[in-house]
Parts: sequence; C-alpha cells; structure tokens
Amino acid sequence: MAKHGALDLNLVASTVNGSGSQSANLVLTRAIFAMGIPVAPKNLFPSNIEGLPTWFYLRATSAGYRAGRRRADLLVALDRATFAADLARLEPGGVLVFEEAFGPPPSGAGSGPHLYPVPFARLAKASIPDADLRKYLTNIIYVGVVAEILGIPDAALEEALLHQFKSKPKALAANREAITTGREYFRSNLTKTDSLQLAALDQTEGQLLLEGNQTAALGAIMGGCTVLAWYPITPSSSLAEHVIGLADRYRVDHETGERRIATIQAEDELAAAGMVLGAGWAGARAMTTTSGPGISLMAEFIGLGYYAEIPGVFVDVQRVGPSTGLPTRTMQGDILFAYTLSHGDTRHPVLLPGSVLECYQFMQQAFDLAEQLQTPIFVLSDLDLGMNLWMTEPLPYPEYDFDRGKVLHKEQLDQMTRFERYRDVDGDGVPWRTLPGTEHPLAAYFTRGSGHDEAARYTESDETYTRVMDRLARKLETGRERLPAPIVQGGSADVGILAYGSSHHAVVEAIDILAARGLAIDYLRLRALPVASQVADFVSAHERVYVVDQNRDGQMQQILQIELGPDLAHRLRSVRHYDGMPLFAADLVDQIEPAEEPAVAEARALPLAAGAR
Amino acid sequence: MAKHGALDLNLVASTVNGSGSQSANLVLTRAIFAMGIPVAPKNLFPSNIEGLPTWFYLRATSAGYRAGRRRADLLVALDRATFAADLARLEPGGVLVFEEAFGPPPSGAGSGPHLYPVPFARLAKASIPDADLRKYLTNIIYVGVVAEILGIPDAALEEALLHQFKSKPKALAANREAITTGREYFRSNLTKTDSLQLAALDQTEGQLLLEGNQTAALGAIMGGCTVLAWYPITPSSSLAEHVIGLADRYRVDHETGERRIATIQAEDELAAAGMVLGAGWAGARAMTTTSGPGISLMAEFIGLGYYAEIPGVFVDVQRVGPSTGLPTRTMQGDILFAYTLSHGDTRHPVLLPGSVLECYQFMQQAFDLAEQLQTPIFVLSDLDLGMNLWMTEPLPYPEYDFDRGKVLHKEQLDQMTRFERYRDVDGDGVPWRTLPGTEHPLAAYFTRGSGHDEAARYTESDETYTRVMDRLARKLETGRERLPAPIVQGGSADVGILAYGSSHHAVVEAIDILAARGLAIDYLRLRALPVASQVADFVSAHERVYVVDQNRDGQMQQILQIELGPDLAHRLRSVRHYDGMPLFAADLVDQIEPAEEPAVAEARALPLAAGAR
Amino acid sequence: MAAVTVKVNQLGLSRDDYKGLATTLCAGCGHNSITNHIVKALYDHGVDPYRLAKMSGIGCSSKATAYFVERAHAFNAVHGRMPAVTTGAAVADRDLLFLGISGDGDTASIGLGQFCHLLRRNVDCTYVVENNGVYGLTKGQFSATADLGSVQKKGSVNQLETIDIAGLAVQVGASFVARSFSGDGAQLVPLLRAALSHRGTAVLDVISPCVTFNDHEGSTKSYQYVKDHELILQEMDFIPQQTEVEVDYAEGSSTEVELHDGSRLRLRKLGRDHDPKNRLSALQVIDESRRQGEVVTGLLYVNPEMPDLCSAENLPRIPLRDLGAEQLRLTPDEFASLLKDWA
Amino acid sequence: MAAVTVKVNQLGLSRDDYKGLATTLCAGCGHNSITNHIVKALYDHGVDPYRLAKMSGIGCSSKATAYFVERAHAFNAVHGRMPAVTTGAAVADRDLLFLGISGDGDTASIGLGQFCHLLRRNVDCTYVVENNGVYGLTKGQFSATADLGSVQKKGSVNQLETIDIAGLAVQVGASFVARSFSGDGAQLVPLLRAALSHRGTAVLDVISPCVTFNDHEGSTKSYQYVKDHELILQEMDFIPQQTEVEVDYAEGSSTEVELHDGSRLRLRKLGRDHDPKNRLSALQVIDESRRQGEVVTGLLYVNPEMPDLCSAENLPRIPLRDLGAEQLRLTPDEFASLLKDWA
Ligand SMILES: Cc1ncc(C[n+]2csc(CCOP(=O)(O)OP(=O)(O)O)c2C)c(N)n1
Ligand SMILES: Cc1ncc(C[n+]2csc(CCOP(=O)(O)OP(=O)(O)O)c2C)c(N)n1
Ligand code: SF4
Ligand code: SF4
Ligand SMILES: [Mg+2]
Ligand SMILES: [Mg+2]
Repeated sequence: MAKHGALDLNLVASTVNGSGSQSANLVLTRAIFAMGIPVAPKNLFPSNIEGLPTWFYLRATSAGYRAGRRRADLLVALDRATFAADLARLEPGGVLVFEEAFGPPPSGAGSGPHLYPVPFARLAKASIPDADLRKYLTNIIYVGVVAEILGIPDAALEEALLHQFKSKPKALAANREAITTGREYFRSNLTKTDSLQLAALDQTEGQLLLEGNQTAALGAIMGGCTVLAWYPITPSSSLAEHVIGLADRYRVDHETGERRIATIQAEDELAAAGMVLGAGWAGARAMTTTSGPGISLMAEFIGLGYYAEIPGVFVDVQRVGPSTGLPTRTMQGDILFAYTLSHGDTRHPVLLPGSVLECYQFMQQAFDLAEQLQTPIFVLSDLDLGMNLWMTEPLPYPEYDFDRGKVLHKEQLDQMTRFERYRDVDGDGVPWRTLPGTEHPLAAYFTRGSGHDEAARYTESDETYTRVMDRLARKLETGRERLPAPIVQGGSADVGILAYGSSHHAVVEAIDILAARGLAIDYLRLRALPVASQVADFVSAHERVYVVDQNRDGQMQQILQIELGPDLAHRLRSVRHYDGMPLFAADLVDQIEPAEEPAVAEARALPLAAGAR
Repeated sequence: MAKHGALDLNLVASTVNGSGSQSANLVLTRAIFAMGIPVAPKNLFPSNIEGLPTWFYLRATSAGYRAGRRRADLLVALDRATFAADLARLEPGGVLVFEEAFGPPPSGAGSGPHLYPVPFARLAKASIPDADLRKYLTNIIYVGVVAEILGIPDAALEEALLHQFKSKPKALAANREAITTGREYFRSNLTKTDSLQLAALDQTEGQLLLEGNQTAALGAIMGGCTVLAWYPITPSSSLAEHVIGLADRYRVDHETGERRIATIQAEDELAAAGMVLGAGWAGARAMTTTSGPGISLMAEFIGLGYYAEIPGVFVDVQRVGPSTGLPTRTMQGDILFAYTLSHGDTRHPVLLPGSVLECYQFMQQAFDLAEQLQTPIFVLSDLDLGMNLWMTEPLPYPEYDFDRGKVLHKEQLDQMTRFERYRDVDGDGVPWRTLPGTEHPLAAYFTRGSGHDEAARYTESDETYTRVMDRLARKLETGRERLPAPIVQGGSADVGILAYGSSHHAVVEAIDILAARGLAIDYLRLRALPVASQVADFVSAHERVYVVDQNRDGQMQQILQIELGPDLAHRLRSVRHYDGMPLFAADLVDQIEPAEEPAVAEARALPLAAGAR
Repeated sequence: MAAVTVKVNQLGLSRDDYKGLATTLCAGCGHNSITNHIVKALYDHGVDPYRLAKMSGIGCSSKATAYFVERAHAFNAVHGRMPAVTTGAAVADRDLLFLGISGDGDTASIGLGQFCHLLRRNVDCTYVVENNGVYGLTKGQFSATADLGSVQKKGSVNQLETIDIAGLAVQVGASFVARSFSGDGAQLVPLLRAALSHRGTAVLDVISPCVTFNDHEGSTKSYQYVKDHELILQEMDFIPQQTEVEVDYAEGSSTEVELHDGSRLRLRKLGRDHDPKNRLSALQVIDESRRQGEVVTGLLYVNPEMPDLCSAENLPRIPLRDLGAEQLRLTPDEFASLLKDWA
Repeated sequence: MAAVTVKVNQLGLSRDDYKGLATTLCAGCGHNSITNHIVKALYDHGVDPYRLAKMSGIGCSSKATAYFVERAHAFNAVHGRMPAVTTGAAVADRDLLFLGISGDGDTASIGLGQFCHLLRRNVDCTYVVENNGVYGLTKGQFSATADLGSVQKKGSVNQLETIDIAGLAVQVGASFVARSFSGDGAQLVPLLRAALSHRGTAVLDVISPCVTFNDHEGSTKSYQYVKDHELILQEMDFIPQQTEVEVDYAEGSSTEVELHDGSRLRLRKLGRDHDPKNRLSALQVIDESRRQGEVVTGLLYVNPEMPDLCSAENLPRIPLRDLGAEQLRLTPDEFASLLKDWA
C-alpha cells in the first residue's frame, strides 16, 4: 500500500510471554528507530504471566504512519503452539524466520515464502550455559537474525541495547552476545533470498518513543496531581505505577524525605473513587486510573460527584469488555457508559486523547477542568494508546499555571455577606465553593448526594430539585465549549470521517490511501464529550460522515445521534471495528471504499476535478 | 377539567409523618372507594421516620382516572410548618380545613376559600386520654370532618375501617371514635358553605386497590421465584417484604416447616446481584429488588450476566436521582442507564410495566424471559407505581406454565455427541445450557466473564470474540420480539404520543382533555426495550410523536433516536417532567397544547372534519 | 439590657457554637443523645469548628452530622462509603480534624470492607458507629450487628451471628477501639475526647437504641437490655494536655493512657481486669462478654504508637491541597533531563 | 494389547478423572501445588465430579479451577465477588458440593466484605485462599495480606498491617478455619477432606508462594520464609465415615474432630497446646504467632454445630431449582382468597 519506493515493512514476531520476548521486541524497535526510520510497534500479549502466545507487530514506514498493519512481510515464528496458524499472517512471498525444530511449514502455506529455519533453542543452549538466563535470552537471538536479514547495523542495535539495559551492564553484554549469535548463524548458515532491506532515514530526529500511560503519568504530575488512589487493573496499572515512579523521583523532599503526593493503593475501585472525591472535596487534585470493570464499580460514586459537584479525574484505559472480557486487548467500549455513568440524569465531560502527546496534555487539562467545572472528568484512553510505544514529538513544558476554579477563600468571604454553595452567581452554571478548613463563619456547607437547595440545605422540594438539575445541565453546556475542541483536516470534500482516540492514526493513513484511489475525505477528530459546536458544522458541511468506533454498538455514532439531532444524524454512517486488535487503516478502507464506490468511480472518471477539490 | 356534571374532586391533606396520617389517609381512600367512586391516591412522604411534612393527594373521579391532579379542591392543613405554603395548593374558591390553632390564613391566600377551622389538637386531647395513642389518632379526626363535608356515609367509613384494622379490634374502635369526634365537631360547630359533595357511584365493583410493589411481589411468587436476594432501599423494600410475607404464608410446608424459597437480605446490592447470578446459573429463578443507587452498584455483575449469559430478574423501583437524590419521590430516571448497564458493549431487555396489573404480569414474564434469553432482565417500575395504591381489575390466575428456556438434561445429553454451551444451534442467538449437577460427561462447562469460545473455553482470539459478540446482538433481536408488545390506541390522528410506565395514566387523561379541545392524538404505550417493530410503524404513521419522559434528559427520546434512526427520529418531540411529583395530565397538556396550537386552531375551525377523523 | 454571661471554652466559644440544625430524628432516638455528647465533647475539647470535618454515610445515624457544629464543613457520602471519602480528604488536608458518624448497617453491612481497610490504613479520624442493630432509615430490617436470636419488631428472629464491630476492629488492627452507650455521657464524653486526641483511627462502637424499630423486648439493642447487661470496664476521666491532676486513686486501681497530643485518659478498673494496650486481652474480653450476652463498654484497645496514614505515607506538614505548581511540577531542567532519559 | 490396571476410588474413578486442563500458571507457582493436592483430596474423598461446583473470583489463583476436575461445572466470577455468587448457587441447589478458590487480593482486598458475610451466613462450601501476599495476575502489587515490613520485589516496603485471613475468619464467626502451606500436602490433603466433610463454610488460608513476584528475600510469603517460620500445630489424619481405625497414639496426645458427615479428623498436637473448638484459643494462637513472625498452620477452629445457611433458612431437601409451578404457585383457591383479603 505504500507509495512506490516508499518503505512499508511489517514484521510480526510470535513468541510466548514471560520469556524475554518483550525486551527482544523493544531492542529491535529501538534499533530501527535509531536508523531514523519511523516505527509503530504493537504488542499483543495474553492475560497471564508466562508461557502463552504473544505477538509483536512492528511496522516501519517512511511515511511515518503510526498505525499498524495486519499481515507480515517478515514473520518470526518462535511459538510451536501457534506456528501453523501464524503462517496465515504472512503476506504472499513474505519472509519466514522460524525455529528449525518445528520442521518445515506445510507446503502451500503463505504461498512460497522465503524460508529461514534457525535452531534457536540449540543456539541458545550452546551459547548460554545458565539455564535460568537462557529462558530470557533465547528470544533476543531472533533480533540478530532479523538484523542480518534487514541490514540493521550494529551501531543501531547498540544504541537500542544501551537504552534497554542502561543500568544493567551484565544483561547488556549477554544480550549483545545473543544478538551476535543470531547474526552469525544467519551469515554462516543461510543465504538471503528475499529483497527486504532497511536503509537509514532521517525521520526520527528529536522524536521520542513513549507509551500513553507513561505520558499520561507525566501529565498527571505536571498537572499537579497530589492524590492518586488506584486499584491495579490491566491496562491501567502502568499509568499509576508511572505516577508513583515519577513521584518517587521528583516529589520527594531531599532533606525531609517528605513526599508531595499521596499514592494510595485502594482495596478496590469503589474505594479508589471515594478517595478521589474525598480528596477533591478537600481541595486536592485527585485522580484514579482504572479500566472497564473499575468504571462499573465506580458508578455510584460518579453519580455523587456529579450531583454534589466534586472535582476528580477518572482515567479509563479501556480494554475489551463486557465484563472481564479480554483484559489485554484494546477497545473503545466504555464511551457511552462513562458518558452517562450512574443512575438518574447524569452526564459527564469525557476527554478523548488521540495520541501519547494528548495523553500528556489532556491529563493536565483534566485537572483544570475538574476544578473549573467541579465535577468528575473522564479521560478515556485505551490499551493501544496506553501500553504500546508511539513515536511522538517531544512533550512541551506547560505554559500555563493551574486553574483551580471558583474557590472562595477567607479573604473573599470577608467581603461577602452571604455564601451559597450551589448558587449560579455567574450565569454559567458553575457555582463557587469553599474548602473545609476555611476559617470563616460563612464558609461551611453540607455536601450531600441527596436533594439540596442553593444553600446546600436538604430539601425535597420539587421546584428546587428541578432548578438545581437544570443548572447542572447548564454547567455541562459551559463545559462543552471549554473542552478540547475538535481538530478538522481538509474541508472541501463531500465526505467526512469522524473519529476519536487511538483510531486517529489509522484514519490518517486510510485518508491517504483513499485519496490515492481518488476519494477525498475530510476529517474531524473529536477530542471530548459533550461534542463541541464544530461537530454540527462539520456534519452539516458533508453529505456523509463516517463515524469510526472501536466497539460493536457504534457507541459514538449513537451519542452523536442524540447530540446532533435527527437532521444531522442521517448523514452519519457507522464504521465499526471490535475484535480487540488495534485499528488498522485497512479496517477503515475496507468499509468505506465499497460504500463510496460510486463516488470513487466518478472521481476516477474525472481525475482533474477530484484533484481540484 | 371534568365534563359537566362529572365528578372530579381532589383532596390534599398536609400532615407530618409518623403520626398516624398514613392510616387516616387510607381509611378515607377506602371509604370513598367503598362508595363506588374511583379513587387515585398519592402519598408524598419525606425520607425520614417521623416529624416531617407529608402530603396526601386523593382524587376521586367519575371518569375513573388513575392519575392525580395538582391543585386541591379540599385542603386539609394539619402541619403548621407548611401551612402558609400549602395554601397555594388550593384551587380558587376551594375548601380549607385547618387546625384552628394556626390562626386564620392570611387574607388573599387561595382567593376566598371556604374556611373550616377545627381544633384538632384540642379535640384529640379531650377525647383520647392516652398520650401515646393520641399521637397516632389525631389525624384520623380529620377523616370525620371531611366525611361530614363531603357526605361520606358511616357505612363506607366502617368498611374502610374494617379493612384497615381487620385484626386489631382495639385500634378499630379507637379510630371509629376519632372519626365520630371529627364528624360531630363539624356538625355542632361549623356550617357547610361549600358545595362539594360525593354521591355514590357503582364504578368500583370487583375492582381492587393495590400497590405495584404488592402486585409485583405476587407476580414473583406466581412466576416461580425461588431465590430473592435483596438489600433494603426505598422505594423497593416493600416489594421484597411483600415477597417474604407471601412466602411465609404460601411457601411454607405445614408439616416440615420447610420454606420453598430463599429470601436473603444481602449485605449490599453488589452481593444481591451476585447471589442472583449464582442462583440463576444453578438453575433457580432468582431476583433482586432495588432502586437507582443499587443499580449503580450492580453494574459490574450485570455485565457478567450479559456476557456469561446468566438469567436473573432485576427490579428497579425508580426514585429520583442522581445519587441519593430524593429517595421518596418518583422518576423514570434510570431507563438509559439500566438499558446500557456496564462497561463494554452491553444491552439488556427492560420491561416497563404501566400499571399494577402489569407489575404482576411482567414479573412472571420476566422469569420466563430471563430463562428463555439467558440474560439479566430488568423490570423498571417507579415509586408512584410501586408505593401508591391504584385501582385495578382483579389479577388473573396465570394460564401458562413456566417456560424454563433451553436447558439440556441428562436425557437429552444422552442423545448427543457434543454439547457446546455458547453455540447458536437454533439460529436465534440463544444457545443451550446445562445446569451444574447434571450427571453427564458432556454437561460441564466453564462459566466466565472473560473471553470464551462456543465451547466456553477461554480465548483471546479476535475472530471468536467478534463471533460471540455478534451472536449476543442477535440474541437481543430475538428478545425484541418476545418482549411485551406496545399497545396502540387510536390510529387515525396525525399526532401521536408515546409513553411508558406510570406515565400511562396521565397520558390517558391528557388525551381526553386534548380531544375535548379538538386535538386528536393516537397513543403508543411502550412496554419494553429494545423497542418492538410496531414503534417504527407508529412513528412512521404520525407527523409528530410526543415522547413522554419522567426525567430531565428525555432518556427514552434519546433511546428512540438511537433505535429508530434519524429518518423517524425527526418526528419525535420530547415531553419531560422531572420534579419528583407523579405525572399529572396537566403536565402533558401544558406542553403539548401550545406546541399543537396551530393544529388545534385548525381543528376548532373545522369541527366536523376533526370529528370525522 | 442586662449583660448575659455566657460560658465559653478555651477558644472563647460557647456551647451553642457547637450546635447544629434541629434534629429530624425520632424523639428519644439514641442518636440524638450521642449528638448531645458530641457537642459537649467538642466544646470541652475546644475543637475549632473551622478545622472540623464531619463525615458520614447514609442512615438515620449518618444524618446526625447536620445536628452539631453548623459552622463545620460536612460530607454526607453514599451508603457505606464514608471510609474511602474520609481517607481521600485526610491525605488532602492533614490539618483537618475528622469526625465520622456511621450506622451499623452503614459500617457492618454494606461498608464492612471499607471499614476494615480504613482501620488498616489507620487514617486519622474519629469513627463513631451509632449501633442500633437495625436499619432505622429503611424501617427496621436487621443489620449485620443484630445479635443471634435477637427478635425483630414484627417477630422474626435473627438467625445469623452478629458482626461485633469492636472485635472486628481490634482483629484487623485498629489503633483505638472503645465501646459505649448513648445513654452514658459520663463514659462517652471522655472517650470521644480521647478519640479526638488520638492520631489514627479511633473507633467508638456506641450502642444507640432505635426507639421506633428496635427498642422492644427481645431486642438486644434496646435501652432496657443494655441497662440490664452492660459490663462497664472502667471509669474514666479525660485529662487535657498540660493539666496537672493529683492522683487520688488507690495504688494499682487506675492507669493512664497517654495520647498523641500529650493529653491522657485516666482509667479506673471496674468490671474486669483488662489491659487496654493488650490486643489479646481486648479480643478476649470482647469474645467472652459476647458469649455471656453482656455489653462490654469502655476503652477496649489503644495503641498510640501506630503511625497514621499521613505519617506512613510521609506526607508534608503543609496540606497537599495547598501545594502549587512550583512544588508539584518538575522544574524545566528536571523535565528536560527526564525526556532525555526517555529518549 | 496388555490390560492396564488403573487405580480407582470408591466411585470407580481414576485420579485422572479429577484432573483438569493443563495449567497456564508459572512453573513453580504454589497455586499449581495446591491444585495437585486438591486433585488428590477429591480423588481420595470420592467426590462425584457431577456434583462438584468449582467457584472462583479473578486472579492467578482463581484460574486454578480450570486445572482440576474438568467434568465439573465451574463459575469464574468477577474479582472479589465469588462469595455472593456461591451463596446464590448454594441456596439454589443444596445438593452441590462447592469448592471455591480465591486469592488474597480477591478475598482480603476487594472481596473482604463479601468474604466476611459469607462466613456469617455459613454458606456450605470449601473456601481456599491461595495466599501469596501479592496480586500475581496484575504483576506483583502488595495485597492486603502482605505483612507489615514485607519487601516488594522492586524494593518498596509494605507500611500496613496485614489482614490475617484466618484470624479475621475466626473473629467474624466462621465455623471451620485452617491454615496450611502449598508445599505441605500431608497437611493440606486431610484438611481439604475435612473441609469437604464440614457443613458450613470451611476456610483454608493456604500460603502459596508466587515464584514470579513474591519469592525473594524480604518477602514473608516466600518458600524459604514459610519453611523457616512455619509453626505446625498438629499432625493430622482424615478418617472417612465408617472407617474403624485403631488408636495408636499415646493417651492425650491426640484428639478427634467429628465432622458433619460422620467422618473424623484426627489431630496430634505438635507445636503448641491448642483446642480447635475454642474460639479464643484460636484467636490467641493466631495473634501470638503473627506477632512472632511465625506462620502457624493446622486446624485453627472448628464448630461442626453451627447451622449452615440452607438449614437456617429451612430450605427443603429437594433443591429449589427443581421445584415446579405446582410447588411454587398459590393454588387457585389460595389465590382467590388472597385477592379477597386484599380487596
Ligand atoms: C446503595 C444504597 N443502598 C441502600 C440504601 C438505603 N439505605 C439508606 S439508610 C440504610 C441503612 C441504614 O442503617 P444504619 O446504617 O444502621 O443506620 P440507622 O438508620 O440505623 O441509623 C439503607 C439500607 C442507600 N441509601 N444506598
Ligand atoms: C474489578 C476488578 N478490578 C481489578 C481487576 C484486576 N485484577 C485481576 S486479578 C487481580 C488481583 C489478583 O490478586 P490475588 O487475588 O491475590 O490473586 P493472585 O493472582 O495473586 O493469585 C486484580 C487486581 C479485575 N479483574 N477486576
Ligand atoms: S428510626 Fe430509629 S434510628 Fe431512625 S431516627 Fe427513629 S429511632 Fe432513631
Ligand atoms: S505470577 Fe505468581 S501467582 Fe501468578 S502464576 Fe506466576 S507465580 Fe503464580
Ligand atoms: Mg442502624
Ligand atoms: Mg495473591
């Protein structure tokens, strides 16, 4: 699918987990990256600790695409259990590196690949005497083989090894040796018959390879998070653990040993949510990280946060539901549920980062928004974004100070004769609050999830109830325009595509592919819920808008039907992907192209007109 | 609003709770009912045990309307705290009975009502020597006063008293006496100046006065519920307590003392939901009762039930949310949340009883549906339906046996060579199941909320995951047509109204009112989600369809936007009521009439045409 | 006008300054008596209303935070989840003084897990369980603290063993555990003051009869039952910090517990020999009294040494919520070097 | 072909009939050893696979139900909520034999409340906690059973007191509580059999080292630590119902516990004097051993008299799920008379 002469190489390594495959994959990734070649790695790991099939997808493109691709140009097959099935992943005419002991692949499989059998186990046994170590080093041998096939220079590998084993000189040496073993074996025993080759580029200068959970964690720290209450759950745990790691490094007073953040591992997600609300009520910037099952458990507290108007940041790194689902696969399956979480009339601002950079930025913004709007803010990331490495421009140092929202301190209260916690004095639906501990007779109020009036007094009055609920709806309107605005690309096509979150990267590529085939598509990337007014403009301006959802039910498409109303909704077409794999461009092209067949045919017939659009 | 000569009397009694007001109100209700007059009582009580304002609305109509009305023709004001405010509830020219000690109402209030001051406290003191008893009897005196004003005969009161105090002869006598005290006081000290009068009718013959929670409980028992796991929460507790009461009476073996039902008061709603799933999995007909906060807490388990396909009946007697909200007020606020409960792609059948009769019927059906569809079934009632008395035709004895769904027993397995728990052998998306304890080597399977294939084996396979999820979507389609179908009334008007649940009764009346004003409206009563195909037909056949929601966000209107798609959705108009009060016809008329002003004007200009429609 | 002399405490506040809204609970409810004892304890203790945070769950009991110290902030959380909310607030602002009110349903039924984990973390707060053995607010169902064999108003008999809140608290490692009775201010007020002076979670399991639903014969949480079966362990006096008091008890009959802020609780043994610093002795006295149908009251266990959560987490003296960007963000240099590490 | 003689049990089943799928846990994981002991216990005990219901929560431990008795139904619930699911299933079909497998995170962190309430109800099941002090499946975070001062693999030190599952179970009124070690089949197999014979909840807190995340020095749940610090209370033999066995221990050195189905557990005291029918003694031995850093194993407490939930609820002998409309509906006469009452 790449342009002529352009690089687009996709490698798939099939291994078992808990066997050092992770570091082998990373070293290979970083080595290619060190060659100046953009990479897009995807790790497909099982929900277990060791011994089950794991696949690593590594794509390298000169176009700098960040999405993956489904079929492999080069397949490294190291897991006997999946060997036969894995062959189906290979492009016709592709390259197959495999454990010699598996025996040759059944003929016909992969229609004539270039075959490189390598006795990995035997090589490991011979070169790594320590059996414990061997378990973790067998995989790295494949990196040497692949380096030899693709022409990855030692210098690039060395750079990658140094990154991976910075502080572990012994491991560094052992891994280096294992790579050499692989390279040497290929040189001495096999002949390259394929034509795959990686040539250095200069497109990664200044770029970083980071995981969304890592950048989100830095965002939390830079956003002034002082309370993290969490409960471990894949794929969100590493976000919390990154926050803790950063805190250990940057939030500890060298002299006193004091730690300027509380990181509490709660007993479950219910408790974590409650801690966030307690802390937010008391004035701290508090957050939790979780995934689907945790969101379900937090429902009651989110309703309290909504109605009692308490700030808090709730990060959902989405995995595949329903229920326990596929804990190590990716999906955008919690959008509708998070947006409307809890019984009664509720609706919550949801931020939808589309890149690791936005994971960093939106986390900071989330704390501002939570305090500005005094309500729980969701940040919905996903496993693909959170746990895979992504090439990114460097993260900028924040330019603005925190916005702590409408808080009245003693000094302001001194100027006032009356303070009512829930009165809309500014007309934006956002009332003022005081924090416990404020030394002023007007300051205190009673926080509750039961009916209350503007002065926070208990009431069952029908009129008061309605008034408060109407203001809450107004507050969300205020929020609507403060949230990250959509980003529009193009503008003159008849057809649009609307996507959000990690889908972005496949969309960008799909647009290129479709454009090359004569179909021009404009693109709106949604970055928050409730949707901003630009969305209606965008939909109005297009005959058809494809809404990309990584879930079965087309949840965003459904939300848009509600938010945009029927007049615009009839322009929406749902494009859905929900098998737990990251979204690839082909998943979109395969759905959009046939649907647009007439338009494409027309465009082909009129190449000039299409180009002029 | 009643037709000329027709009876439409609305009484409001303002008292404090925990003071015997409840039984006074009930006696009055049953007395009027005993006169053959249709009644519609509504109890507005506070979320507390004693000492706070309570209002009782009692409407009597010859038309047999079951909805209430907002303003009082006769106000009984016994609570000093709300006296001034209560006056606003009185229709101009209405009748005011009040505690003399409050002093005369401010002039101008209620524009000249008929005033009947009564020294209730003094009368009580004089006639009821026991101070403890007096607390509970003061209110009943008002019944005597009202009986005298309205002309309620002693015989009717006696019938009501007997019903109320059947097994308590002492209380019966004391209450009878207190009523006489009231009647006598009025006769001796006051002169009737108003023209209110109740004349006997013959419209309650064979009818019952029942609460939805009571009839739902009987439905559960008749539906074969064998496990009830619940946690107390207003307004659902009485449903569970009625089940227990019925079980104590009808499910206990006289000889052995064995009880053919387990009624477990769980430690919370999470546990209750888990118990239901455990019992459903093991083959019992299990249910829970809760309200909004409980639904929030059950979210995770409902997702498990959906994905692992476990039957269970989940009753939500809705109160006002969000959060703790107004526990003793009514709302239809959990519709959208329950329908889409839990993270990931989920959707659940929801039954929407619209009467106490349907509370009884739908509970029975719910158990059949749960086992037929092997999934959690929601029954969404509300406080108005569940905790108020409603006039109803007698409940019919069930005609059908239970449908236990697709369960394979040993005998069937003997005929089979393979059993796969999650295979769609019948093409309806509903697989077969076995119960634990089945003595057959093919029977066992592994139930889990994680990814599984047709044979219930753990898998993370993308294709298998998608296949299972697609089947679950298909299963819901099967459910769609098995659920209680909508009921359509009329059929030739341009305008339609769509409502569900307890709104029914106000809708029926509003249609009469609007028809009298020249606006013909057809009516579809939705009785379940997902919506049946008739709904699309109905909407297609009408220019505008008013969707009645007792919630702020127009949740059903939003669901319909999703379910019907934009072409039909643009015909929908949202009518919302969300102040916690039961829905009254005027709430609808006041919204629909102005919107239809042009149509109404036209109809008035063309009376014959309108009549001919 | 004649000048009226109002008695004030060390902060210059009158007892009225510690009052709240009028109660909406039933007349005679034990919870109301506890409210009065709390008002007295807070007044006597000279608690600054502005630094007080009143926490609760849901239930009649949990409503009680509205009925004292109107000038303090309050958080009425969802049912059974006060512990988590308090934990979050306590780390956010360690200068606040947390007083939590819960019920037996709130704590021992729905809230059992959170309650135990609160104790495990030793969050600095006073946690009062207004224990009536029933769900008052939902009209009289048994809670998990109802005793085995206890009779419900409508006649049904509780078939399950009680969850003994004090015993459970000691078992899971609480640092301060006492039991008392709503009717016994002489005991409850010093216990409350000691709890306020304790750093860590101080659990007060206070039997508080529900006159409407659980004060009948056959109930083991009725006024009469407690009066008949109370086993008072100690007489006690709270001696504030810096107060010199002459010891005038006979040798050996009294002990003192020194609390975190320097104040002391003086205990004079009454019923049984019990060392409140000995966990096992506490478990024993609780277990035995329960088996005998007695309601043991007094200070059951205290360990003033156990670090509270903020100390264990090594949080700064200045409340977290007061920290600004300067203290929280990486400096530009640190930021640059981190990104370099990450590259 | 030569005939192969396969050893079979009283049901005519071979040990292989009690096996499950191949484990996917780490090689060397304590949970795998426990699986083997369970297979042996079920085989020896002659448990009917068709009547067995395998229950679990979420975690490495909770996966283990897949690795034994493939021919039994299994329910892998959500995290921490196995108790509720088991309770529901147990009342639905009292003929099933429930064997639950949980982890320390599953039981003592997220599941603490449900666990305690399961015990309170004395639901008839065996409840095995495969206790490794960490969350294995989510890669090594401390769980609530990690001991105070225990060191995580990455070096951080646990600041919180442990939740002692056995102590907690005794405290909240469990009817059968034992502790064992995954490496000690001689002890665990008879305990498992006794648990299966017990009617009511039988808790087995089994220390089960996580070789991947918690088997290092500084961990108190490592193989080495348990080996060095185990305090074995008793040697034990399970004596099935109707088996006559000669007593050949010295007078006084052994006692027997008779279980509900007539089988007996014979105990020979080793370490300390402890009467497993005495709650207080159990609390004491648990408390003391914990304070000394010992891992006390053996039968800690048993009370065969306590009624299980189905008995307390007076459920019929025939499982509820087998009742039909005839047994469940009111008769037309009853129905009519009820409506009359209601009119
Ligand atoms: C999640 C949830 N479930 C149930 C309820 C209903 N509810 C309110 S208070 C209460 C029990 C209160 O009992 P307790 O804590 O003992 O307090 P008391 O009223 O006896 O003082 C219950 C079940 C609720 N508010 N929230
Ligand atoms: C609601 C929910 N929260 C979090 C998780 C993630 N999770 C899976 S297993 C586990 C902990 C398992 O620890 P433990 O019970 O000790 O079992 P082990 O793996 O150590 O055997 C967690 C937190 C989950 N599955 N569900
Ligand atoms: S119901 Fe009971 S607990 Fe509630 S206020 Fe009344 S007496 Fe107190
Ligand atoms: S991670 Fe630990 S608990 Fe999980 S399987 Fe491996 S050794 Fe066992
Ligand atoms: Mg209570
Ligand atoms: Mg564990």
